[in-house]
Amino acid sequence: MGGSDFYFYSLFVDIKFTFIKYETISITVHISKEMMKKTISNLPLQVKGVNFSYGKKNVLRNITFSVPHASICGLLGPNGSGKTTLLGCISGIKKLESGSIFLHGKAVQMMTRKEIAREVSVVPQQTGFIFPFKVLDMVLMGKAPVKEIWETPSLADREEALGVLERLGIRELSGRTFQQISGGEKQMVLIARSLLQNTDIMLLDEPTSHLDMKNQILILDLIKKVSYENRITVLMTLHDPNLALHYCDQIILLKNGQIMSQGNTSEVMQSQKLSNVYGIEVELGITSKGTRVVVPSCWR
Amino acid sequence: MGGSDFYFYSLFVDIKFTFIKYETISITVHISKEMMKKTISNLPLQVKGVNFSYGKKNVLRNITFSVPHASICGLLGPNGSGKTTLLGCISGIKKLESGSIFLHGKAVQMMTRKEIAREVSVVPQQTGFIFPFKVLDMVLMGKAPVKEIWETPSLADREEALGVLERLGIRELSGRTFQQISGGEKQMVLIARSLLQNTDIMLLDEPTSHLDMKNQILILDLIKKVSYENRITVLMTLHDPNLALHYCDQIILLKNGQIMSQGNTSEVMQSQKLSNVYGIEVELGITSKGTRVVVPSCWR
Amino acid sequence: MSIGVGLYSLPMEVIFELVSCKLTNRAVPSELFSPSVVFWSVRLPRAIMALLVGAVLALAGTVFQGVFRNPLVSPDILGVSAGAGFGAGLAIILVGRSALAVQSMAFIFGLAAVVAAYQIGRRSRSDSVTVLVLAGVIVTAIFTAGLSFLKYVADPYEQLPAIVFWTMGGFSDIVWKDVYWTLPVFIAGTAVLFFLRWRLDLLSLGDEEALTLGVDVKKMRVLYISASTLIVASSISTCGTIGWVGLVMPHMARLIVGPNHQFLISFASVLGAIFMLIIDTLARTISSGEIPISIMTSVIGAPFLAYLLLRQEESNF
Amino acid sequence: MSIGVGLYSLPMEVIFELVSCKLTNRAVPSELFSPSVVFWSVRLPRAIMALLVGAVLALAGTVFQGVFRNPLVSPDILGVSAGAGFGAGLAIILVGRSALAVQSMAFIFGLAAVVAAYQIGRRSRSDSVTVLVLAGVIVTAIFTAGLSFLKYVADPYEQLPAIVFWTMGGFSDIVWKDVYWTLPVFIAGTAVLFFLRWRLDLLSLGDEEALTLGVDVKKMRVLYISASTLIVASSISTCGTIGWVGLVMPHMARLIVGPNHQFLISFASVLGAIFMLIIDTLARTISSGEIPISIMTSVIGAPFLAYLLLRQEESNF
Amino acid sequence: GQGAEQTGNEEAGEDIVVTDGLGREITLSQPAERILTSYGIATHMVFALGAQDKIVGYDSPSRNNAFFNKLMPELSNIPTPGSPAEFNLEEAMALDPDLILVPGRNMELVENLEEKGLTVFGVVAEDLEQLKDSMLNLGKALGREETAQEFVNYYENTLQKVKERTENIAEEDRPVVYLVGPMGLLSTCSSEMYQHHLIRLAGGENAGGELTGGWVEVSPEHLIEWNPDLIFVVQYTADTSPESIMEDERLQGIKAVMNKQVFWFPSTLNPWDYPSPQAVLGLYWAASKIQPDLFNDLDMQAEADQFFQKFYGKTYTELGGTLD
Ligand SMILES: Nc1ncnc2c1ncn2[C@@H]1O[C@H](COP(=O)(O)OP(=O)(O)OP(=O)(O)O)[C@@H](O)[C@H]1O
Ligand SMILES: Nc1ncnc2c1ncn2[C@@H]1O[C@H](COP(=O)(O)OP(=O)(O)OP(=O)(O)O)[C@@H](O)[C@H]1O
Ligand SMILES: [Mg+2]
Ligand SMILES: [Mg+2]
Repeated sequence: MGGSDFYFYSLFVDIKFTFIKYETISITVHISKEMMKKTISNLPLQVKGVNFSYGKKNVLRNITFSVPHASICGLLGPNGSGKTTLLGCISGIKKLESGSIFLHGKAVQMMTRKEIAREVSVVPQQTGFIFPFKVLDMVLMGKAPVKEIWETPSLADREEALGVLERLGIRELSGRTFQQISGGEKQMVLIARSLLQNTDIMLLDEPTSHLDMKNQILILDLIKKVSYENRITVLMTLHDPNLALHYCDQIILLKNGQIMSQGNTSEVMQSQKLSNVYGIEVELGITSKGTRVVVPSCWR
Repeated sequence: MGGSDFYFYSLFVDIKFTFIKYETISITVHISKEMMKKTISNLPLQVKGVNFSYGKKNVLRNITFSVPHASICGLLGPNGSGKTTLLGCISGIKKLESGSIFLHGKAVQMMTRKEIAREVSVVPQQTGFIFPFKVLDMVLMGKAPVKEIWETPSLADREEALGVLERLGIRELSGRTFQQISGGEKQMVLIARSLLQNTDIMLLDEPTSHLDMKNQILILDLIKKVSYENRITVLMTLHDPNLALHYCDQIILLKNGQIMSQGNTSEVMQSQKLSNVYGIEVELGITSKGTRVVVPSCWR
Repeated sequence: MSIGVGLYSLPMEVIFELVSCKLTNRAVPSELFSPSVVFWSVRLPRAIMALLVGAVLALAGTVFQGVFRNPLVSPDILGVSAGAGFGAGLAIILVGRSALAVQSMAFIFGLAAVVAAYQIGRRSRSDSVTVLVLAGVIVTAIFTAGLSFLKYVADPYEQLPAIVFWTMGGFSDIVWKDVYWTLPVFIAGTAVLFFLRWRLDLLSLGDEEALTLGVDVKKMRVLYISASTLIVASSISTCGTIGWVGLVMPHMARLIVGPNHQFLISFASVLGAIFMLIIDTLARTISSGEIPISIMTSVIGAPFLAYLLLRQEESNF
Repeated sequence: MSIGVGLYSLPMEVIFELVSCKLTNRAVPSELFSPSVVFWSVRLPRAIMALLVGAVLALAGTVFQGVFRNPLVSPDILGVSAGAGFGAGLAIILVGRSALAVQSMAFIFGLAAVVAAYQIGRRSRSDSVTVLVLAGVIVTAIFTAGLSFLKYVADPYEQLPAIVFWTMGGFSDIVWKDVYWTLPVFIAGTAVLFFLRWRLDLLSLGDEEALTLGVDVKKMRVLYISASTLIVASSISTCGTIGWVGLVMPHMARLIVGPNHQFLISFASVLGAIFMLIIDTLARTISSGEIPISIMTSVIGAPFLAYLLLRQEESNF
Repeated sequence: GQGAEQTGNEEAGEDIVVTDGLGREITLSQPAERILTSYGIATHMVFALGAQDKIVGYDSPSRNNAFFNKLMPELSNIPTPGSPAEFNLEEAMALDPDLILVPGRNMELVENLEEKGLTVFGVVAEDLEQLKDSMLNLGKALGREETAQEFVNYYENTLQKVKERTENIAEEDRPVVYLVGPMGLLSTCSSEMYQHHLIRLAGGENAGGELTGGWVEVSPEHLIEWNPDLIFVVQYTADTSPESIMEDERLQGIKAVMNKQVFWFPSTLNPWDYPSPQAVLGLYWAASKIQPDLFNDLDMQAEADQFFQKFYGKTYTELGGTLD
């Protein structure tokens, strides 16, 4: 396995480097080294024993999971269960309290921002802006990680960005300013940026919120297609269990910062487990035309 | 009909006043006067021939509808169809190009900000903040319209606000700052503020976005209950047709700034109409346990 | 208390005696004539003015930062200082050195500058606070240039020094008359701002959201700006431009009690008043020869702000 | 061109003659000796310096407003002017009137002030740009107070005027030496900023979003601040503090070409350079004495900004 | 300090009545014994009148003045309650002065001090006439009438002498003089300044004579165009010296530089170019530089020594003063 060798080598180099520069943290590195022996693999995303707190408030507790290559993993859980925080940890924005996260076998903590951004693209839950950038400029920013620090987007990049907008059916928005489009349109633009970033791993925080039914399907179909064709691994939070049911290969159920259940979609999406996590009665049904749906029991 | 008399009287006064002060617009007023003869009624919300443009971009075209007393009306439509803009027009934030909007028979254009805010509360689609206010302070702001300009919230108001938070199950957030809570929690807080505002009409822009299943149901159940018990009229945009199906009495389907269909939920929520509006095949199904659901056909 | 300290030593018992004389309407014993003057005519009006000016500048700064939703805004962002300076310069050149004329012209031009800025801002297509602030920058620039021009044409021996004196802020010249004339304005403006304090929370949410909560954003903005400008203009026209306090006190207050304007407004005023009194007391006590008030504000205020910044438990920004 | 106009009349044919003499290495005819000095040693370095300073101040202002995501920020928000002023004052008092010493000390202290501000900001728990700006306010206050103190202890006849003179900005005294010494710094700093211009778009999105797009926010911030501070400090140490340009030019540029830093950076520099050259040409031409540059910037710049503000088609803020 | 009114009633006959620079009449029951000055020129006057031992407080800018300190080493222990810009009222009152000398242009301060029952003398000495008046009145108030009279006589003699010789010089015979002001090479005096009149009086033509305002900034182009015959550099200038001017490549074509006519304006002890008691020496010096032929009988060093001996008790040379 050439790939694995390469990673091993690069890790080795990293560790030597670490020994020289940061002697005090050599113990931590030792442990990781032990673990790496086993974990060095092609698994795109591995999360091991992650804990995280805001101040004294413990938000993630001993989170351990991994996402297989080119699969779509849904992260479900009630509000405030720690989904956004977990995505923040994976993309290296939040500093872990303990545990470690590996992207293709490389520890996030040891990667530069740019290395991370070449591996992982993020669609955030919320954004706020000062300057009224044009939509096209916003999307083009997805090219930043693959550019040298002094480069600017090329004409080819512009074409590519317009192509992505085209695929999402919002090419006509390209010249508008980001402040002057509707909520759903903003969401589409952020997804377009993430697609342009063209990473092996995509993290999406409620990508379908603010989207209409058609766009929800368009986006999720596209993600599924991209994931399959380009071998991209997707981890996304969702609130609609129906979407999870129809688009995810894997599901992780989070509650109070702990994983309640994880596995293949069919295993996890069971009424008992969902009811447990959300605290309401949920049932899986099937319509007369054969579509599987998840509905709260109270709607009966 | 005492109520209607009262409104007639107050309109009359308004018009006389208008004649004196703004002679140039007396024609417009005349027309409204004609219309009012018919429209003066207890209808809480009437929208008549509304047009709106951003610059040259026409966004709302000849929108006319009314919402009956104490009913819940869903506003559905694709992204960018003009839902948020329409809500902005109703709450008086956006100035109409033509047409008029009446709240309990009073034209919005002639009401002060405070009068409007006593009639209508709004849950916005998006918010952005500078100062890190506490959640409780955010909620208390809902009391502003009923306070004199120099008043501050009283202890009783605090109790009331805490009560609302309690009802939404987020009382423990009251002392946290708004920036430091999760996306769904923010949404809950904004809804709490709107509930505290305690108006006859509630406008909600995607109230369920960012909410988990339990909270979606909690909120919509609560709105339904409030609407029924306190005779409150609700107009809300939704992207999930299932929620519309289960919680709305009336539905308005918007597309490209035009109303495609409106009426009782059962009339409007038909696969043909929905497919038309969203541009994808949609079907209405029923699960084996008897729950009606709307699903895209492609999920079959 | 601050009125006890100073280079002219006034022991507490003397102050006591002086106050009791005043209260009982007794004549002051002749050996206490000088102390009496120092106490009643020098130290007391000065201390009162320092308290007042500190309070109103901090108050106005807090209000402006809330209204403009920008932590870098200070009360003279809309040009009130520049306008007042120009007015004072004009009065000195045209009318002469009459204190009344200078103060009134400073006051009037201070207000005029803000009105001008507001009118420019209002006429712009995008009616945002940033535009308003830029309008303030424009007006400030024009009036500052105007003042420079006045300095240029002023008589270098008589008028120029008078203009320069005027623009340097300080309390050393304060007499009762100044207190009498500013007090009503201060009280009126402060009362307005105090009563409207809660609405500032709403306004700082953003225009659209404030509108849906029943706040007439434009009207309120005008109200806040007018009341603040009134008190700042009146402060400037008597004590000159005292920088820093209006910018920094709101931050100190916010670091201590948080951003809720309901409490912030009062707290910032009190903090500003105390700060200014301490500063002024030190300024007139520490050295022989007055240390300019601006040095003192920085020397005392900067470390204090740094301390608050470094100490803060959670992010207040 | 601006070099043709001035009090000392230099007709175009004379300039032509002078340039051709230079190019062909001919000796200047003796009747053209004075024009030659005026052209080569007075007017040319001055015009070049005005262009350079205008460009770098506008550039630095644009960068700072992007980095701090605040339209009210100007390049000296982190204390570079105050630091430079203090450094210059210190040099004048300790070393004497050596231009080299004064310029170097100004430069060094300008940088030191920014480093200090950055260190304070970094040490605060909430590592936001607002905190950094407040740290800048602190440092500015301390160095300004320091300068006032230096003025206080300075010899009123020898050192004080030198200090005051130094703090007033202007191009009247520019000689080639100044151009030679600032040019490398300007080129280096400008090149860095120009090459990093696109990342500024990313940085201005906000810290978290920039991070996920692969921008090492802290490192980039340090880079931007360092490069900008370098050029501003070097500009200040030769031409004194020239206000307004750094704050206002970015807005003018943004009103014309929009907020995209890819274009904004270059456009703002060019606009700043042209603006400054016009201003300086007017300042030395219009009246019999030199009009202070600050008056001219305001008189010309303020109406222009107002025009742009009122004209804007769509909201740029 | 007893208020003036109280003493006014007692023995009206012995009252001293003087007029200050603002034209106000000031009544003192006896020569002032405790004086406070808040103005450098006034401090100078007090020294010239030999009344420095009466100073109980003086202006803070004079604190570091080497000349004053040499004449009166104990000066550094005397408080400095103010400057023309900042004035500590309380400290002033605490010092209990009989007479306060303030700049006459600060009307507000004058009024303010009087309100507190203090006796105030507003000093206005922007030209030599006012200087003489002020010296006379101040002399009276300080009980130094004789010295004041002597001083005025010396002044009038000198002025007379210079005027006689220079009055009738034709405009075209007046050398152009450029005076380098406090803000460095490119600042000079306008026609509204004392220095302008000084140059005229000394038989020269002020290069910046058509300018208005105080100290004015000019550009090097002006300087080259004016092409002055002489350049005087005031002692208190920034960043400039005759040497630096001689080396300045931009000025190489100027007559003053070519003929090496660039000088410090004396003196090294105190500037003589503005209206202070020693200003008369400045006039002499300037005349001897501008019109050397007309004043070849003048021994500047001797004149200065004599003047200082007379009014300060030590010769100029003894005090360490030089003329370049
Ligand atoms: N400030 C603005 N300036 C110009 N055009 C705007 C502005 N805001 C929205 N639009 C445009 O107006 C149309 C309607 O926008 P609106 O926000 O009302 O849509 P919406 O139905 O709420 O969509 P969504 O479901 O995505 O929230 C869209 O095409 C949008 O691009
Ligand atoms: N900046 C912060 N400081 C302190 N606590 C925070 C902060 N952000 C989030 N929290 C808390 O951490 C917990 C997890 O938040 P997180 O945003 O990860 O939830 P989430 O699962 O994404 O929820 P949602 O579905 O509502 O988006 C919540 O209880 C929230 O209140
Ligand atoms: Mg979340
Ligand atoms: Mg919307």
